[in-house]
Amino acid sequence: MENHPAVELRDVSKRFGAQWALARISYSLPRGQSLLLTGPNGSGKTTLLRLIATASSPTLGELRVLGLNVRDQREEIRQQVALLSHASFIYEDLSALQNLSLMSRLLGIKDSKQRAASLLSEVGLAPHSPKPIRQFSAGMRKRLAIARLLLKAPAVALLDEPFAALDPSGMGQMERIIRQLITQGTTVILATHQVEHGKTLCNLRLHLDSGRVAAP
Amino acid sequence: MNGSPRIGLLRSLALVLAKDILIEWRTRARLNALVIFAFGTLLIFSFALGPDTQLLQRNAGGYLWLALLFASLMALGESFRIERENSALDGLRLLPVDPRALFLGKALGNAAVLVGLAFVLVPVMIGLFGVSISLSFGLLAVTLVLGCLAISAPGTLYSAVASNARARDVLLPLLLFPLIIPALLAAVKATTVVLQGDPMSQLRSWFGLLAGFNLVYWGLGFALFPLVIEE
Amino acid sequence: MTWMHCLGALVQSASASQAVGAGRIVGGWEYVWAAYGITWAAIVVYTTSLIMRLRSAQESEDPR
Amino acid sequence: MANRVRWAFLIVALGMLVVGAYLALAWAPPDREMGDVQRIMYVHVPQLWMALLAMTLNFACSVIYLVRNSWKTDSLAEASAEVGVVFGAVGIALGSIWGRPTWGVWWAWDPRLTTAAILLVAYCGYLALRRFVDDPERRAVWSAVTAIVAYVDVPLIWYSVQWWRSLHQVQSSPRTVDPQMVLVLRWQSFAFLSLMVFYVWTRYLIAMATRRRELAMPAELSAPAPMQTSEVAR
Repeated sequence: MENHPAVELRDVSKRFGAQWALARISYSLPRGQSLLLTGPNGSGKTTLLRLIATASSPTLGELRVLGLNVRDQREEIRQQVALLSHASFIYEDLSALQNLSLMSRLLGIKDSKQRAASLLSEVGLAPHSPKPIRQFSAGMRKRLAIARLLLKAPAVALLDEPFAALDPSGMGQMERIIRQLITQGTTVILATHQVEHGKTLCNLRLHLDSGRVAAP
Repeated sequence: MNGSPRIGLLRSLALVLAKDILIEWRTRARLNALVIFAFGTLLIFSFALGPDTQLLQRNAGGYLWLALLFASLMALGESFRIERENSALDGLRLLPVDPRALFLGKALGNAAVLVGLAFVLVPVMIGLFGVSISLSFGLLAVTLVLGCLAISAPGTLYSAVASNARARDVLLPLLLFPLIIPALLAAVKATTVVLQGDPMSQLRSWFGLLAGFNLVYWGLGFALFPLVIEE
Repeated sequence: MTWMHCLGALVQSASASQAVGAGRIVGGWEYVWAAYGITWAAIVVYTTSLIMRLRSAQESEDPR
Repeated sequence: MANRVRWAFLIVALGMLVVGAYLALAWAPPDREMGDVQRIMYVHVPQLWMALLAMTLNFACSVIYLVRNSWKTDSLAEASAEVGVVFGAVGIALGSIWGRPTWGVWWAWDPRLTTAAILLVAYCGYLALRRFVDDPERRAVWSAVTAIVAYVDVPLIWYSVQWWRSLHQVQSSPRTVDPQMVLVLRWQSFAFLSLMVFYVWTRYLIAMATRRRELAMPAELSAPAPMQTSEVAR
């Protein structure tokens, strides 16, 4: 199993109604690599990340993550893949700490509360941990979302616009976290509009335009 | 890669349920509004049907369940609005949490809210309509619990469907009302029998119908909910 | 209306005297005509609507 | 060829219904208790049967869709639900017309008619759901789930309404002991069955045309023609 590529796409297409968000994408990403995913708005970056995270399934084509098929091995993939998306996946009415400890309990992590608290201080949210999310700013939500991703310690980390809404110190922190993930051997796919910034982090690049692989 | 150990269905069910109850507790104002809404519905029945105390007394069970049914629409809609905000339910699904545990947790959470509401409404009903319990309070409690469970299982399944569709506020009652009729009928009849005595010993068959309804729809929800929430 | 009643009564008495034939409910043909009228109207309306919908669905496809 | 068979069903149905009207209105004897009013039965009962048959077809298609996704079963489910609603609505209206001279009221909460009316509302909800979901894949799954959940309710509704009415039960249908009556009823049933085949078939073609429009493939993608998409391509 260790020999399988992290992500393998063969003619993957995704349709929303009459619109084709992705059209016959073929690509293979080896393990431990970091991929920069670029392209204009609506080019299919988010759709591609959601497919790899098994949040939705491809209309056509074959998609394997860590050698597992997204059609019938979703649960196994989900245990090893984490997605940082536009939607933060957090409950507005719970506090940051409650959100994180719920996730860590559901993941079956021992000492769930300590783990959640230490992650919160790692992303600089420790002083805000008892506050309900409703009072959080967009940047604070993004920090909580990355803490949620780190909690899972995934083999493949999918980051959709991780730098959006962050202040300069938050950007620096996010960059540190991404570098740390890469040096730990995590496969990272980073979708961003800040191409120059992304190039300094990732060693591979894939450019999408209207749902197809294109030259940047 | 340190693959996260999976936790069992029952444990994830308990965690999802505990999460829902915690959210309900932290947003008590919403819960209070629900109670006041149901209370207002009971009051409106008294005004709409005039001060004919005998009529009100005879139909008290029906009014109680209609108030609960209307309140359940709001509770169900609210319960999935919370999950839709920030796509939190998607987050749990991708964690991964067993979708069947998600169904059982959410449905039990909704049932708990309804049972709580029912127990608050009973004294109001007794006071407002001048009824008394002629069989035991225990039997009334069984009726309330069975009836609320019967609303919540199909309600949770349909709410998950309707919450993603257009016109979701119209769609949920349109789907739920015809479906719920057997359970509503049985719950109303059982409540009336408990309040007014059971000369023909019908209670057993109405309980049987409620139990059967619950069995069918908790089973169907358990089996079909994963299909509903996966994309 | 009144003569219908008379007729009904007449038929009833006639049948009563013969002790066979028409039963308790006498007449009511207006309900029968209404029922058959609704049935045929529904068939005509729904058939036409289906044919027109199919035609417009196929027309909107063909230019492609 | 298939198209000609489809039209043949309509022509056979209409021909049988014309003959059936003569049989029902003139040839068959009046009922011993209900007199001529009983003649409504020959259009009322077969249409309710067809409604139930259409809903059963809808249930079967929904189950098959969930087991093995296919646009054909989804379209057939859509077609049969609409046809079931049409037959059901007419059947219930006729039942109400029949009830007026028989019971003296338009609506007597007869268990069969009540069950049919509840089902009619349920399937209207099903059709509304189909209308309110734009994504064809999700619409297919959700409506299949809804159809299964609604159909399983049929026996529960039936028993609950019967128990509910058990205190003053009314006889809802005449005894059709006369062989002439049985023959006419059977004739009419086959006439409406033929009509239903035409309805469902035509409605199915409309549904498939709609699916094709919703799922239009860009030209360069249609080459590999994988299963799901090739099915709707003509």
